[in-house]
Parts: sequence; structure tokens; C-alpha cells
Amino acid sequence: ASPNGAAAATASGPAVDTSAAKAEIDKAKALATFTAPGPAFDVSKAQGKTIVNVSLNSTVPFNQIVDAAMGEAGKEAGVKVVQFTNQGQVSQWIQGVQSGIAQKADAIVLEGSPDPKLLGPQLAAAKAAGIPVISTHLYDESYVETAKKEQPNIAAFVDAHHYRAGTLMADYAIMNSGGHVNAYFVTSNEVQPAAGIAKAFKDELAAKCPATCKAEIVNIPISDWATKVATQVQTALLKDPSINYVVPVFDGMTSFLTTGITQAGKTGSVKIVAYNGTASVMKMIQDKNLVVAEVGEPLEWLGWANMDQVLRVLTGTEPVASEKTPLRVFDSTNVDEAGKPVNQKDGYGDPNQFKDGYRTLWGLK
Amino acid sequence: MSAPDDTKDSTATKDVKNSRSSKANRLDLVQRVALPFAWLLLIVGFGIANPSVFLTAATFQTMLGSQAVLLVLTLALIVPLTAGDYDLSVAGVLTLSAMMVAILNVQHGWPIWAAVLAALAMALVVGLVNGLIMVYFGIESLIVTLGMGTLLTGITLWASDSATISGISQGLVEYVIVKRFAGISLAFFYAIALCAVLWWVLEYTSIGRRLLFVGRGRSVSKLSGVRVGRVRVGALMGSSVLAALAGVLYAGTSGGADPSSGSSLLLPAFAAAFLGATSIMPGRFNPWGTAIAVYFLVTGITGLQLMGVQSYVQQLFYGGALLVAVALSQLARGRVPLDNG
Amino acid sequence: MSAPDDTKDSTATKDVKNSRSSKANRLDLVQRVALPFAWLLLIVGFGIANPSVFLTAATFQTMLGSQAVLLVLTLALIVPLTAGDYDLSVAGVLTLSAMMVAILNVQHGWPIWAAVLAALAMALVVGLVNGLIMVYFGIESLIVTLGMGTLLTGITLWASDSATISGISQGLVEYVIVKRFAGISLAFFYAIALCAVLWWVLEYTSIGRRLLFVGRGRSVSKLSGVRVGRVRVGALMGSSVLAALAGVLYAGTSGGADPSSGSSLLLPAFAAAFLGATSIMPGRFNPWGTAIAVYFLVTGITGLQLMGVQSYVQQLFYGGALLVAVALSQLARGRVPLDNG
Amino acid sequence: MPDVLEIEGLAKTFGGVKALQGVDLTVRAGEIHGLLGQNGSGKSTLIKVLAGFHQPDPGGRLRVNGQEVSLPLAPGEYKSLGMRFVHQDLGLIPSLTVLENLFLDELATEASVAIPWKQWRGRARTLMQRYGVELNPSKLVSDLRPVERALLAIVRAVATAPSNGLLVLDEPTVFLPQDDTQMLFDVTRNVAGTGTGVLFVSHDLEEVKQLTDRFTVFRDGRVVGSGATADHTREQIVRLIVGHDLEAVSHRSAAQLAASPPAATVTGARGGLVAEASLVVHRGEVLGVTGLSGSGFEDLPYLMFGASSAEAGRIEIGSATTELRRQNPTKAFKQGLALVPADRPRDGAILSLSVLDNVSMQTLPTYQRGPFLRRRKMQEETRKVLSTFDVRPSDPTLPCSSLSGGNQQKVLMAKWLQTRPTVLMVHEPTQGVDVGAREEIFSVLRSATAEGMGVLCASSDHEQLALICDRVLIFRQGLIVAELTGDQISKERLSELSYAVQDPSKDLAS
Ligand SMILES: Nc1ncnc2c1ncn2[C@@H]1O[C@H](COP(=O)(O)OP(=O)(O)OP(=O)(O)O)[C@@H](O)[C@H]1O
Ligand SMILES: Nc1ncnc2c1ncn2[C@@H]1O[C@H](COP(=O)(O)OP(=O)(O)OP(=O)(O)O)[C@@H](O)[C@H]1O
Ligand SMILES: [Mg+2]
Ligand SMILES: [Mg+2]
Repeated sequence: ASPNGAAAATASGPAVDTSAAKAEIDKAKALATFTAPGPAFDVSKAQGKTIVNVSLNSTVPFNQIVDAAMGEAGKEAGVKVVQFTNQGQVSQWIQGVQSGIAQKADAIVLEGSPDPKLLGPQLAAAKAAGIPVISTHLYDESYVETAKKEQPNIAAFVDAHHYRAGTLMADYAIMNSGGHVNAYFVTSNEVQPAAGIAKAFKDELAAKCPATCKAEIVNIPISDWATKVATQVQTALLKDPSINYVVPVFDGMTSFLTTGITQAGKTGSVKIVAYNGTASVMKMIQDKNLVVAEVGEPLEWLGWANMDQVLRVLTGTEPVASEKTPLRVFDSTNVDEAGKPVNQKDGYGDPNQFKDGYRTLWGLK
Repeated sequence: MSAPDDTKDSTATKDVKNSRSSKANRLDLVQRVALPFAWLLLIVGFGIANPSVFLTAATFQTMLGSQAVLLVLTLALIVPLTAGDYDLSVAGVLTLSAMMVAILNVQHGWPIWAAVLAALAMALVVGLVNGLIMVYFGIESLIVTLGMGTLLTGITLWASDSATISGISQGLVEYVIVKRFAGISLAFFYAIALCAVLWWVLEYTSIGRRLLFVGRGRSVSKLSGVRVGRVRVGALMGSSVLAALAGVLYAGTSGGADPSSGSSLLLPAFAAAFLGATSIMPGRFNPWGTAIAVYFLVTGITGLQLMGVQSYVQQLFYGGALLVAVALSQLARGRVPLDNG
Repeated sequence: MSAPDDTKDSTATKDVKNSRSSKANRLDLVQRVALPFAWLLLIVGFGIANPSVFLTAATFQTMLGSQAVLLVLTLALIVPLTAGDYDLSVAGVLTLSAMMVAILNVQHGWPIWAAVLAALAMALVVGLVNGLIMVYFGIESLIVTLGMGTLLTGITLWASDSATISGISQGLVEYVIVKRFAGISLAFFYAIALCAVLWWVLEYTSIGRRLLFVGRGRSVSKLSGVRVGRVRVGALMGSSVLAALAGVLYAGTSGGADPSSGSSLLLPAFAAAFLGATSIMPGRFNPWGTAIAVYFLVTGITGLQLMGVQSYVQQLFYGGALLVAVALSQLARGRVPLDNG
Repeated sequence: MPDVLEIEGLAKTFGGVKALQGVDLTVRAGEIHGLLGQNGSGKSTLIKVLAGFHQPDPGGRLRVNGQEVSLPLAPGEYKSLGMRFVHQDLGLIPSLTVLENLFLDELATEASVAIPWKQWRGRARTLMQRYGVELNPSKLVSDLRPVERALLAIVRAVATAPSNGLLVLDEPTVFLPQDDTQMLFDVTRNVAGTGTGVLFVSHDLEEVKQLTDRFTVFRDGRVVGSGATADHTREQIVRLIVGHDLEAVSHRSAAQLAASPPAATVTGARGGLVAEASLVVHRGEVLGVTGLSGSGFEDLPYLMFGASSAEAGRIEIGSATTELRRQNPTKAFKQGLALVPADRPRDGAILSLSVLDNVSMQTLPTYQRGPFLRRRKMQEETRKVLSTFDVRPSDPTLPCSSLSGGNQQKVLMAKWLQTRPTVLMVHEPTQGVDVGAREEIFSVLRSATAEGMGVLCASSDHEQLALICDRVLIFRQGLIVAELTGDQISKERLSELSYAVQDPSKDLAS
């Protein structure tokens, strides 16, 4: 698979100009540099405060790394981060928030997207107890303004760039295929941002190559991934043999996609582009095994970004609208920067760069 | 929290008051209180390890209040278990019930009581259908309710369009989780009240006894004039209704409903039901034993969570505690096979 | 599940058909072939609805090739089910086995055969521990294996650091899913070969018969010189090993392992086991019936997927087909209660 | 006074089996009516129709106390019709307590929302006292001995039997020792004295002669005769039941036992109710062990077989010696022991499996050829065995549950005799077996001993022991207190020795 878009054009139809997509991808493949999300402030007022961190699911590496980074950042700022470890059950989040209220924490963080919709009464109780709650990495940057209205009990949000990831996946497929994308996009709509990511993907195809690109979107709940995704993909490939990209809304689904593609005997013609930057999926780029590109996020950076917003809340500083965490596109040309074997934390340049950025911002340096 | 003395006597399965051996009596007592005792030990242990956080009223209040849904779901299970049947559709009923309350209340503007009634009616129908298929076709409850559970999941996905729905009337939320008594959410007291009701039904009504008879000896019961089919259908209807109540509590606790989460409660509920059958009235599924089992497990998990241990340790505790607790209680019991009805 | 009790009961109630009457013989045949026939109907139905896509070799090849893991996991279940025990830890064993193969092969560079052997050894130990706890303490298999399953989940999380691991040696992947015979992945043939072996064991060896004896009458078997404890422990070891093989296939099919997905296969496996017990040898858990049940269900799902229906319709089909298939086959059988061993 | 029960043209078909065909039966008020017939002749089926358990074929009529009652009866309807039952397998739930079982009927149909457990406990105690039964109400029925279970079932039925109702006793005496049988008879007569009709099923013609006023005989689901008991001789009744005359042969061998070598030697066995027992079973002999219930004789075979745990003692078979503490059924079977237990549904037969499966449990390995079991051969052999033992129906593929109790017993005898054991131990071998089949079982045992097998027969049926045993050991309080051989053995002598309370040492001398 050549990243050079023009090459594939002859086989599948009229040549399409893919330079715009390529430009986007090239930009996204580069290393990001730290940009201050907002004005500097003094964190010393937050010294000695305690926050309770309730993550989506402590058995997921994404949350583990972010949680650890939050702990690290908290330590530097003199804030105690109490982790409420859980297995992703709603009753456990509820308990986590309640335990935060009971411990009279100074703030509660819903890290990596526990859905506030299922915590209505608890968030109200937190607000009543004067404890601010910060929701992170759930709503796309474009949705945060709406979310503020929907969730009045949440003091601040840390936005995510989910939709942009959808756009980037589409761009990569366009560039990679020379503008002839027939994508099969598997989403899990019970997760808040999923539908938006799918839409962003589809919109980008419509914008960049309306005549030659299309995508079919199907919904499979996460609880059915193990039993349904493989057969679903496999039958889709049977039904429409011209499908050349299979896209998971979250890359945790990738192994089931692989099974389906292999079983359908389509390993030669189908590729995967994915979002989340999970180590095992990045490794598949290195192995040249179906996955051609991954949109990843610097997880430690996310942790620090979370803490930036939290510290702003703790110190009474106005929360920022966007934490400006970056996305990076990995393909075979740059995936080795993430280590071999891939370490999910790595691949985003020197972590001290953004850490120093935040330290400066917080007046610690 | 335990049954009055005379009940214990009248229904205990072991050689209670066996005049010949006081040793047996002592063993029996040991086994009855083994689980409550283990629970106490856990509390003491975590108290020592983490006094400032664990040994606070707030921790206990949260612990007690947060498991009402699981407790009610487990109560739902023990009704058919007593009658010798499994109900795997309770998780599906819970999810659909919560979802119905959310959809009817939030999207269609029904008052909360009407939405709750609709959910209960749905549960009655589900239980009835489960039961009729089981009895009429002579199919095992396990497979009927497995099929029904899957069907309900499909219906939930369809009705909710796979989305989480929030914004349920404050009224419900208020009376489930916001209002407190002694610092504990009302949900806990509802669950305990259901325990008491179920205990009364199982111990002091002929319907409860018939459940037990049918569970322990189907053809003897039939010979004695028990309408076995009706009792089994009734048990499944009872479990469905209790599961729907658990769903209402779920909706009240989280102020919304999502299309999938009920299923993760099924195995913990079975674990609690079986663990509960080792205590208070060993060898029988019983509501108070169940309550203790639920709170024993949740105390362990909460203690570990408050200590911030890794998630896998919690899993290890859960599995390990289940095995060890049941094994110890069996040792105390002289390794008599547990009778699950 | 108090299997012996159950058996006793069913004796009196069963209006057993008499093999002397030819009508009964016909009914019996009807029931044996009801499920295969339903399968055929499905195929014809989807063939008419969607001939160009459904009625292609490729569709059948993928359908057959894709369910090997589920089929082997279901075979794992029917071994202890025949002996009257439940094994809920098979899902945990499957996950841990796949994870061990992945970790040992990818992270520690073991050759694939060594990693597979290690996984099988783990399974033997798990089965043995399950069995010993069950027999020594006299605890129900359901609760022992529930606890063990949770424990294994914890161990898997710990060993894998909760991460999905990919990049298993191409060798395994090659021989599981890439290589084909008659266009069908080898995994299918492995699963069918296991069916044949299990069928032989259950029908034509004294060990298989003893499993059945123990399942149907524990005390009779004991008095007839069957070492009941050993047979039950053996059954759990057998199920663990089969589950580990399912795990190896899983690793081979997906080229990696994730720490959680095995658990979602548990309920489908139970559904297939019970559905399979309505066919070929009605009333007994049997491998060929199981295989047919698995492929019946997947045919329905695939047909619906090809027609592009939504996910929830598939759920509805799954639940509905399970209920209808079992109900019809019971009707054909004169509604004799299925004996779950 | 109208008849308490009138049945006309009752029929019941199971699949193809006609269990009852056009049965007419009348039970008068205050009479004790014997219901007789071979195994599988439909007695229990009739009773289960009355209990509302089976639905009869359409067409039959039922009148209770002159009132027409429409069939089928609803479950539990029997109660309001004044009927009470002791069912053939007693109708108890083993995993529940005595108290719960005692009030089973009451709880099964009545509506109560505040069960007065304490009061019931008191009532239970009074009841037990009235019938002289000592049972702890909190005890599990599964922990009771068979006698105690039978007593419980009887007390339950009798205690609430209404006057001018119907009391049905389906083989109530099989578990009862002599003295309890007498007690049951007294109680039954009392009940009948109040105007209640009693339907009494038994294979023991002595009992029938002693207790009943009239009788009805079934054969193959039809009534083949009825009449006043006093007007018929034992032989006449037997002819009605079996369909032909039975030759009155003595089964006892004249073999010189001292000369035949020991098949098994037990020394110092202790465990269960056995305090200490040493004995020898010779080749070719039928050795009986008996005593009152609770005297320990019933535990002996189980100790020897390793089915219940022993505290001490040794067993020697051929050259092999085993500590009884380490004995287990697998070992015992390999040593050449076989045990046909008394509790058939629990320990004897797997009712949900086919006759073939049951019969071939031990012989499986002999049908192994290469990797396969020769199933057709198994079926042929089993068919042969079944016809040898006259099991009806003789189709090996039928589930065991569809055979009548007596036929199940024959299947079990077949199962064990096939294995050609050195010592066959039988516990109440003819319990619930009709007179014809009983003779067949005796002659099977006899011919087995002719080939050199030793038989140990534990039984409280002294008549049976007198008929078949070459030697009998009598137990009292866990000890062997007497031994009778050859012509010394008689029913009367056995009963006398079982009850005697004099110094044990004297008996041994006799
Ligand atoms: N549930 C059943 N299903 C099929 N056949 C049955 C069933 N119950 C009884 N039978 C058959 O009906 C016939 C009558 O059986 P029943 O139990 O009434 O005999 P019985 O006279 O009580 O014999 P016994 O003296 O041995 O107890 C037998 O042939 C038996 O095999
Ligand atoms: N339980 C069963 N269910 C279905 N079919 C069976 C079953 N057992 C055997 N068969 C079939 O019955 C046929 C006869 O097989 P069987 O094993 O009885 O032969 P056999 O007479 O024992 O052979 P041999 O005596 O040479 O060993 C075979 O086709 C076999 O597949
Ligand atoms: Mg009978
Ligand atoms: Mg009988």
C-alpha cells in the first residue's frame, strides 16, 4: 500500500485529486508541539486538595495510562488524586461519585468518559455539596457547548477531538486509495460520540470525493462485538466484494474485523484505518497486517490536560474551552516512533515538552 | 436483620435441636453465622488498613445505598431458584424496564407512576410467556429464559435506538436515591423491605411453601395436589416483576437508562444468590442470606477500590471470596451438598 | 442443580412413548430431524429472498468457517452437562488460554506449540482445581465454576496488563484460518473432528457412558462401582481442555487475544448446547446436535446480515429462533420434559 | 350407606401401554379392600388417577359416596372428596423436614398467609405420640431410615383421614418390620371402624388374608376377580393373580455347607448400626441376615460393599483381604461383590435411562471391541437377560421409569447377576415384587448358588428368609446373637429370636 494517492487511480476508475487529503494527513503525521490552552495561573491555591478520579473502566489501558498521568501531574501540583478503580459498571461509577462526595473531595473527575447521563442524581448531589465535577474525553470539541447546556451539573469539560479523528480516517483512506473508497464503517451508537465519528467520516468522503467514495455504516453494540462483528464484516464483504476499507469506530474492535476479513478471504484487498492508538493495533501496522493507519492520542498528555482543567476549577480560574490536545496519524512511515513493540504512551515526541508547557502555565517553573 | 427465632427452628434444614448431639448444633450455628462473621472480619480488616476513609459513616451509607439494584435483582432470582427453575431473563427485564421508564417518561411525557406501571405490566407479560412456554412445551427454564433474555435485549435496542436516555423525572430520582434516612438512600430501604416481604412469603405463606415443594420434589408435589405448572409459572412471573422493580430502581439511581448494562449484573446476582444460600438458612435460598452475601461482596470490592488497588485484584477478590466463603461454610456444615432446590 | 432429585421426579411424570408403536417411531424421527429440517428451511428461505448473494459457495464457506470457536466452546460445555454439572468457567479458560498463547508467543518468543501446550496445561490445572473443590467440599459446580471464572478473568487482566495483544505467529493463524479445504478454513474441520471424537467418546466408550450414568443417577452410579468423584472431576478437566482449545482457535482466528471478549460467548454456547440437545439424540446433550444448532443459528444471523437488517433484528431472531426451535421440537416429541442430565 | 368409591369402565393408556382397561371397582364404607395383582398390573396407576396425578382416558365414571364426580380429577381435588393416600414411593420430599412433609397436603392446597409453625410443631408432636412414632420434626426426611419414612407417610395419611372417606395404602408395609405392621393394621382397622373405606395394596397374601374384608385382583390392567377374602383360600387368590398355580417347592438346598469353601469372610466389622460382626458366606449358600429394624442387619451389606463407611473390620474374598475402612464400591465390585440395594429409585436404577443402559452398567467393558462398544450385541444380550427374568415389557430401549416397581426390581437383579459375582448381596430383594415374580427371583438366586455363588440376603421378611435361606444370622443391637441353619429355620423362630430380649449368649448355644 503506497501512501502516494495517485498510483491506484487507474485500476478503479477516474483519477481523483487527493492532494487535499494528503495535505491533511501529512500535517497530522507530524509531531505536535505544546500550545497553551489558556492563560497561565497559579496552582499553589490548589495545594493539599484532593480529587477523586472515576474512570470509565480501570481494566482498559487507555484509562490506566491517563489515570497514572493525572496522578503524576497532581503530585507536581500538590494535589492528591484518589483513583476509584472499577470494571466499567454504572453502579460502580455511581459508587465512585458518591464516595467522592462522602470523602468531601475538592473535585470529582469522570475520566475517559463515564456517561453523565447515567449519573444524573449523583451529579446533582455533588453540585449540592459544592463539589465540582469535571467530565473528560467524552464530548467532541464541537459538542461541548451543547453539553454544557445538557449537563448543568458539570463544572467543566475536557474536550476530545473525536470527529476530527473520523475526518482523518476518511482522509487517509482517500489518500491511500487514490480517491476510491468503499468503506464499511462499524459503529457502536450507545457510546456518546460514536455516531458523530461515523458522520464525520462519511461527510469527509462526501466533501473530498463525492463521486467515487461511499461508506456504509452499521451499528453493533459493544456487548455484541465478540459474537457479531466478525460475521457481520464477513457477510458484508461477501455481499459487496468491492469494499476496500473496513473502519471500526473504536480500535478495540479491530481483532474481530481482522477475523472477519481473513475469513472472507479478503486480506489482499481490504484495509483497516482506525482510531484510538491502542498498542496492539499499532503493532499491526508494523506487522503489515491489514491495518494501514491509526489515529492516536498522547495519553499522558491527556492526563495532564485533564489536570490542567481540574486545577483551573480548583483554583477558581475560568475553565478553558478546549485543552487543545493533539491527534497524530500513524502509518508505516512513522509508527516505529511509538516503539517496537509499541508502547501506547510513546510516539508523540518528548513528553517533557508538554509537561514543561503545563509546568510553566501552572507557575511551577 | 435476621429471622425471628421460631422461624429459624421451624424451617431449618439441618439437624436443628437434634437432642442427641449438641456438637451438631454448634456446627450448625457456626455455619449460619459464618458469612456475617466473614463480613465483619472484612470490615475490621479494611478499617485497620484504611481507617480514615473506610471507617466513616459516609462509606457505609454509600455502600448500603449503592447495591439496592443488585440486591433486588438477586431476590428476583431466588424466587424461581426456590421452585427449581433458573431465570436468565431477569437481566433483560431489568434493562427493558429501566428503558421503558426512561422512554415513556422522558420522550413521551408520561407521569412516572404510569411509566412504572407499564414496566411492571411488561414484566408480568414476560414472566407469563416464559412460564407458559416452559410448562406447555416442557422446556427447561434455563433455555426458555435464555431465549427470552436475548429477545428482550433486541427489543431494548430497538426501542431505544441504541442510545442512552437521561432526564427521568426528579420525582423518581428523589424517592430512590436523593432522599435519605439515617444518611442512607431510600433505595436501600426499599430493597430491605422487599427482603422482608419475600422472607414472609417464602416462610409464612402456603404459596411460599409450595414454591419450595415444587423445587424439591416436583412429582410428590403434584401427587399432593400442588398445581405444579401454575406455581412454576407464578415463580417466573414473580422474578420478572422483581427484576422490573430492580430496573425502576436502576432508572431512579442513575436518572436514566442505557441499553446494555443490565447484563453485567447477571453473574454477580447468581453469585450472591448461591452465596446467600450458605448462610442464615443454610441449604435454602433465602432473602436475608442473600442480602448479607451482596453486602459482603460489595464491602470487599469497595474496600479495595478505596485503597485504589488495581482492578484485577478486585476480580481476584470476587472469585476468591466466593470460593473460599462457600468452601468454609461447607466445611462447617460437614460438606453436605448444597441443595439448590 | 440437584440432578438426582430431578431424575427421580421426572420418572413418574413422564408419559414415555412406547417404541412398539410405529406412530411413536415416526414422531421420534420427526424430532430427531426437526432442527436440521428447520436449518434447511432457513437456507431455502434466504436463498429465495436473496439468491445471488446467499446461495453462493463463498457464503457457506464463510458461515461454516466462522463458528469454530463457538462450536468448540459448546462442546466443552456438553461434557460436564452430560455428567450433570455446569461449567461457567469455560469462558474464562478460553480467554486465558488465548491470552497465554499470545503472551508467550509474542512477548516471550516461545514457539507456538510450546505456548499451546502451556495453555492446555493451565486448563488441566483449572479443571482439576474446579473438580477437587466441587467434590471435596461438596459445592455445586455452578458456584465453583462461577467463582473460578471470575478468578481467571482477574488473572487474565493481571497477566495481560489489561491490554489486547496482537501479532501471534503466522504459523498458527495460517493453520487455523488462512489455509482452506474446499474453500472452508481449517478451523471448521478441527471443530468437526472434535465433534466426531466427542461423539465417539460419549457413545462408544465406557468413559462416555459413565459420564451419562453419573449425570442421570449419582447414587446408583456410585453403588455400581463408578468412581463418581473422579468422573465428575474428569468431566470438568475435559471441559477446561476443550475450552482451552477453543481459546487457541480464538487466538489463531484473530491473530491475537483480548482480555474480555470470551465472556460474551458463554450464553450463546449454552443456547447451542441446549438447542443441540433437542436434535439427533433428543433429550441428550450430543455433539452433532450441537454442531447443527450452532450452524442453524449462524445461518439465520448471516442471512439477516446479508439482507442488511439492523443489529436488533438479529437479536430478535436469535432469541425467537431458540424458543421456537425448542418448542417445535418438543411438540414433535410429545412434550416430554427435556432431561438435562 | 352409599359405597365410598365406585369406579366404572376406567381406562388409562401410556403411549401404547394399556395400563388400565375397563376397570370396575367398588369400595364399601367401613371395609378394607385388598387391591392385588402382579407387578405392572395397574394398581398404582389406578391410585394415581384417584390422586389426580394421571388423566384417565375418556369414558370412565367415578362416584364418591354416591356422588358422581367428573373425571379427570383436578390435582388436590381428592382432599375435598375425603381421600387420603400413602403412595407406593411414599410421597415424601427427602430434602425437607419431617414437619414440612407432615403438613405437605395442607400447604399444597390451602391458602395461608401466616403459617403457625410453632403451633404445628406442637401438633406434630402430639400426632407422633398418638401413633407411637418418635421423630424429630426438624429432621430432614433424607436422614430418616426407611421405616421412619414409611411411618411418617402413614401417620400423615391416617391422621387426617375423614370418616366415610377413603384411605388408600399402596404397599405400605414393604418398609415396615413386623411390629410396625401390626400397629399399622390396628390403626387401619380403627379408621375403617369410623366408616372410612380402605383400599389396601400388597403383594403379601398373609397380610391380605389378615386385614382385608374383600379384594379385587388386576391382571394386565383388567379386573380378573374379586370377592370376600374369607371365601377364598390363599391358593385361589394366587391363581387369580398369577393366572396359573404355583408349585410349592422348597428352595432350600440340602447342600453340606460346612464342606463348601468360604466365598467371603468378614471379621470384626463395625460401623453404622453394626457394633461388631464376624461372619462367613460360603459358596453355594444363601445366608440370611435379619433382626428388628435398627438392629444393624440392614447396614451389613452396605458396610461390606463400602457404600457406607465402616470404622473397623476386614473382609476377605479369595486371597484378597481389604480393610473395611478402605473399602469402596469400585473395589468391592472388582473383588466380586455385588449389591442390590433396597432404595430402588435412589440407589438402584437410573430411571431416566433405558433398561439397556441400566443393565449394562457393569458389563460395558466386555462389549468393547477395538475403540467401539458393540451396541447391537449389548442389545441382544440384554433382550435375552430380560426374557430370562421375565421382565415385562422386555424391550431394552424403554426407559426404566416406564416399568412397574416389580419389573424394575427384576431388571436390577438381572443387572447384577450378569456380572457373575462371588457374593451377591441383596437387601429386601422381593420388596414390592408380586408372588409370581418373587418365585422367579428365588429360583434365580437358587440357580446362581448352584453355580457356586454365595448370596447374602438382608431382609426383615421372615417368611421369605425361611423359604430361601440355608442359614440365617439374627442381629440384635448391632450384634449377631443367633444363628439358625437348615431345618431350624422357620418364620416363627426367626421372629421370636429377633424380638427376644434375653441374654444373647443363650441363643448362640441353641
Ligand atoms: N408414567 C408412566 N409412563 C409409562 N408407562 C407407565 C407409567 N407408569 C406406569 N406405567 C406402566 O403402566 C403399567 C402399570 O403400572 P403400575 O405402576 O400401575 O403397576 P403396579 O400394579 O402398581 O405394579 P407394582 O406392583 O409393581 O407396583 C406398567 O406396565 C407400567 O410399565
Ligand atoms: N446412540 C445412537 N444414536 C444414533 N445412532 C446410533 C447410536 N448408536 C449406534 N448408532 C448407529 O447404529 C448403527 C449400528 O451400530 P452398532 O454400534 O449398534 O453396531 P454393532 O452391532 O454393535 O456392531 P458390532 O457388533 O460389529 O460392534 C450404526 O449405524 C450406528 O451409527
Ligand atoms: Mg405399584
Ligand atoms: Mg410394587
